[in-house]
Amino acid sequence: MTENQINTTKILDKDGFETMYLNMGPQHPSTHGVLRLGLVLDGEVILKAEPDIGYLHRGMEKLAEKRTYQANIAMSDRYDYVCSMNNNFAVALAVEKLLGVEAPKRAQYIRIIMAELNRVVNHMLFFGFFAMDVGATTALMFGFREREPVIELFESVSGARLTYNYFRVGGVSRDLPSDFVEKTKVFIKFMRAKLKDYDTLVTDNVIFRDRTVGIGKISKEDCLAYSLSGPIVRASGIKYDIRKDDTYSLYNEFDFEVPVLQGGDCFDRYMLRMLELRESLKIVEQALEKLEPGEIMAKVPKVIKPPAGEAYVRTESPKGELSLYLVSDGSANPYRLHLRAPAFINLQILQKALAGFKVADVIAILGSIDIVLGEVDR
Amino acid sequence: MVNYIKKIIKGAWSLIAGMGVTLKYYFTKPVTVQYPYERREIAPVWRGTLRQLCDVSGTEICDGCQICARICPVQCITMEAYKDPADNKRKTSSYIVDFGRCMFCGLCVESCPKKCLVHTTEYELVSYDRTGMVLGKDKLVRK
Amino acid sequence: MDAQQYLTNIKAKFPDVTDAPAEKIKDGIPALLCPAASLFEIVKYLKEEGLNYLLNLCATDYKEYFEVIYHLHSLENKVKLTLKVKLGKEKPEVSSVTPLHAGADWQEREAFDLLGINFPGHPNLKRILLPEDWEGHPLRKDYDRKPDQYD
Amino acid sequence: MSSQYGLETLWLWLINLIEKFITWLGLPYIFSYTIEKIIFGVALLAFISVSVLYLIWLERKVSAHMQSRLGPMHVGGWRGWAQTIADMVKLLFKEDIIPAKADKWVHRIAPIVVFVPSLMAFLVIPFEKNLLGQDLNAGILLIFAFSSIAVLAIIMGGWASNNKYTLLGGIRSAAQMISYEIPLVLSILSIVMVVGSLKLNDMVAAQSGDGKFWFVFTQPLAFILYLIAATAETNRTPFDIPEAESELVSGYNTEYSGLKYGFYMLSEFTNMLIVSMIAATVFLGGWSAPSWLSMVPGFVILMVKTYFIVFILMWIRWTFPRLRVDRLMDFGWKILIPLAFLNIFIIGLRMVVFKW
Repeated sequence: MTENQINTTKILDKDGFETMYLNMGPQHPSTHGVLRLGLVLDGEVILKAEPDIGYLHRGMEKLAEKRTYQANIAMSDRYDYVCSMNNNFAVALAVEKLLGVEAPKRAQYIRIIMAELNRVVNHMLFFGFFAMDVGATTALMFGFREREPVIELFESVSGARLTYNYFRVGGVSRDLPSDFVEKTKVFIKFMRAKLKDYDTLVTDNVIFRDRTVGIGKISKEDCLAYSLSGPIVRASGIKYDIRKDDTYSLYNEFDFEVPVLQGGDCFDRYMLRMLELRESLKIVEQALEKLEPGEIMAKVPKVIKPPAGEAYVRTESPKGELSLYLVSDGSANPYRLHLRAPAFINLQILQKALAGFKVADVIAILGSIDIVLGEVDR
Repeated sequence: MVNYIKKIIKGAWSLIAGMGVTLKYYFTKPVTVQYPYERREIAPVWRGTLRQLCDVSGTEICDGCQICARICPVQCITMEAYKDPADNKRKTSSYIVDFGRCMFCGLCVESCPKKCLVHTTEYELVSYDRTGMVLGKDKLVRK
Repeated sequence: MDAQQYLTNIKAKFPDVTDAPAEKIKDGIPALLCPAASLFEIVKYLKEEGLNYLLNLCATDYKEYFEVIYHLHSLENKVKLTLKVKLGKEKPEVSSVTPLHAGADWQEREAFDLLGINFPGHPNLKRILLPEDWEGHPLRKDYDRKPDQYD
Repeated sequence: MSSQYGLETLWLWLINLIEKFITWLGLPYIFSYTIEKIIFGVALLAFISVSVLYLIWLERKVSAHMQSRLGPMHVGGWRGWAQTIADMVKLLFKEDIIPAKADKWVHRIAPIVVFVPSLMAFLVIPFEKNLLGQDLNAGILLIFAFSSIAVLAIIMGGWASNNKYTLLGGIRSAAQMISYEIPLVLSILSIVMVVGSLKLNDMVAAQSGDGKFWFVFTQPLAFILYLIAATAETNRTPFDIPEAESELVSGYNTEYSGLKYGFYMLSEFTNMLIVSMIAATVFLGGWSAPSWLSMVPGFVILMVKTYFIVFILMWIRWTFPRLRVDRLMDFGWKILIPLAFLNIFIIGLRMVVFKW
């Protein structure tokens, strides 16, 4: 935070010349929020990088101890404000585990639809921001444009556009509106058509490939050592998806692929998210088919007081493993709520991945890790 | 050499194809909504500002049970209740919502036992200072 | 190897490891209570045995004592294991696992920052989320926040 | 060829009038010459300012529509036409900040150094046959000479701001603009070889008339090379690394504010206008038009051609990602320059063997 947190003593380059210390962020157009990177540069080449976080620290874990479980779901919207539904999901699952209840089937399907649609939103934004980071401004607008229909779907379901607060302990807060299924099907069709445009505009673009292929390689060993999760690991050749490996909710009923790429560079991380997006659309489609009328809330008491206990509940958020370590002491508020934020842990790799690349690559690598500072700093 | 030229041609083609996409959208209709002049349709379940409903005769339904105030994660609802000696019912003498704090999570509306607290589809909350965001009963109760 | 085998192996190798009270654990992940002194060795042993992925590291203040919780995972065997370390209130200290799991770096710093648990052996142990000059450790139950101008 | 209704007629009539007036006063010719040039200069300045303001608005509109947006819609009524004027007025009233540790004089001079040469280049461009500042016999050379001064200004701005981002931007732009100047000149060189003159009017004359084609058809490679190099010269995406927004915040002009920033922005668009005008003049036949269009003034024809090139430049900008700095150098030195030499070789061979 303060200046002395990053070691600013002069580091010499290999020829013994003085290096330049570049302070990137916290006010910088493409550090995705208030991330600060201390870069030691030799010309444009990075010798050492040290991320500095905490500018957006809101004390979420402390606040959680003073809020009821219901209010904690509302709070969870703010962890990673791009994919609130996935955060809701994690909290709801964790509390349900402590309570020992399970949501009714319809609610579970609705949750999966929402979580996967939110994955689409997240990856759409990733597409936009990543393309923006390497300089293609138009893709950003396209990403936002295609996000809009999903946001509208969420709005029609939950009544809010960003902080949905839709999941409840034991179900979901509202049933789907009557035209939801129809609209979602239309959206899936629309999205698939748009994806072709994206591929021509960005994926196939020779400049884009030039900027991303071979940049920021993360090896399998690093993935394990740094506890990385989500698309980053899968782009490095490890088939690891909590939805499949440690399945939760009703994900085992769905037929979907876990895309895996071997390169581990920025392009593969980008490509993997694009492939994952298509799988998510597939899951939504299947879930819409399986949707049957029924209850949307399990029987839970009005004031939720789970028995004393603890649970570590893992979910696959679009950014990686979003897990909750929840300790209850039998009162209406959680005793301890620890969030294993995927972006927080994934960001650590930056110290290693950046060395040897250029300033322009910093942005590409940072973008390809896909962080949200709200989740990193909590 | 052939491969090299092939690569160049492929690269050039990818650029031209990309330009085709932007040109296509140049001639399609923009999606912008010109906000103050045009407004998009708001979902009926929109979580906007709060309102208290009254029954058909125009009397307030709210009985000041404090549940909404207690469940609010940000403590933006305050109320004072008293027992009306006329009909021996609990009523509120004041009901204040600080919309500067409110995060529109909707927990109060969900928890209201009388179902008299509702969301409106209103989302434009502008005032010159913070006190303008604190709405009392005169604004909140809909006759 | 499945989880049960891991448990028996560890208990054979490290006799002072005991089972954590099972009635509190609701997630079905087997939990072990380790002494702080041998934690590093245990994690090292488990890493060699295949539990090479550190899922999560966090700490909790239980008023009388601190507890540091390690969730380990093996991607091949799909085995999860919880290690718990009880630390005294006076001088909470447990050796850092960062040399084994680079991913523990920031998580340990976070535990240090918010709960004041010391991790000797950590290469760069300083506050991460809060400002350098912050007083106290907010996630401790006895943390007393001084009211400021916003209250 | 040029239309009798053109601006040219008006201009010649005006010159005539001034000359008559000066001779009536009994003063030497130098006075009428000076007055002429001053009038032309003022008119040119007005034209450039207006078109640059318009260009900024156009850029925003084109980019917006390519991104399914609308762009500025409010200021001025129709489609937000007055947006840039409003922005410029706002810039005028902005505080002029000079960083505390900046090299103050260099910081002050840099925006002027960047803006003036880009204006000077307009002096030799023929808007119509006789409607130009000075029909120099080294016209095209003068333009390139002036446009390379801009590099100096960018480095000055980047260095004087005493900011690491601006410094990186300045260094990048020095490397980029110097290496892209070469293919730019080489691509024009093949035209010069064919025309046998550096005068822009001669180049126009070589493309107009029966049996003569625009150089874009006879030398397409040169045109493509010119367009790429010109994009790099004007610091536009995909070659906008000196001001790479997502990397260097705003590059060399990060520390500028108010009117000085306005100068940088204006000069950027002036540069774009000038490279488009050169492209229109050298490759698309300038003010000349086919005989069935003889009713249209040459000035209008030049503008239509210029804006066609401008649109292409904008189109490129809003489609492509940005190149990385080392790849940009690779591209310039390893692809563009060899291709430019190849082009010269082919044209030379064609001239010698086919006498064409």
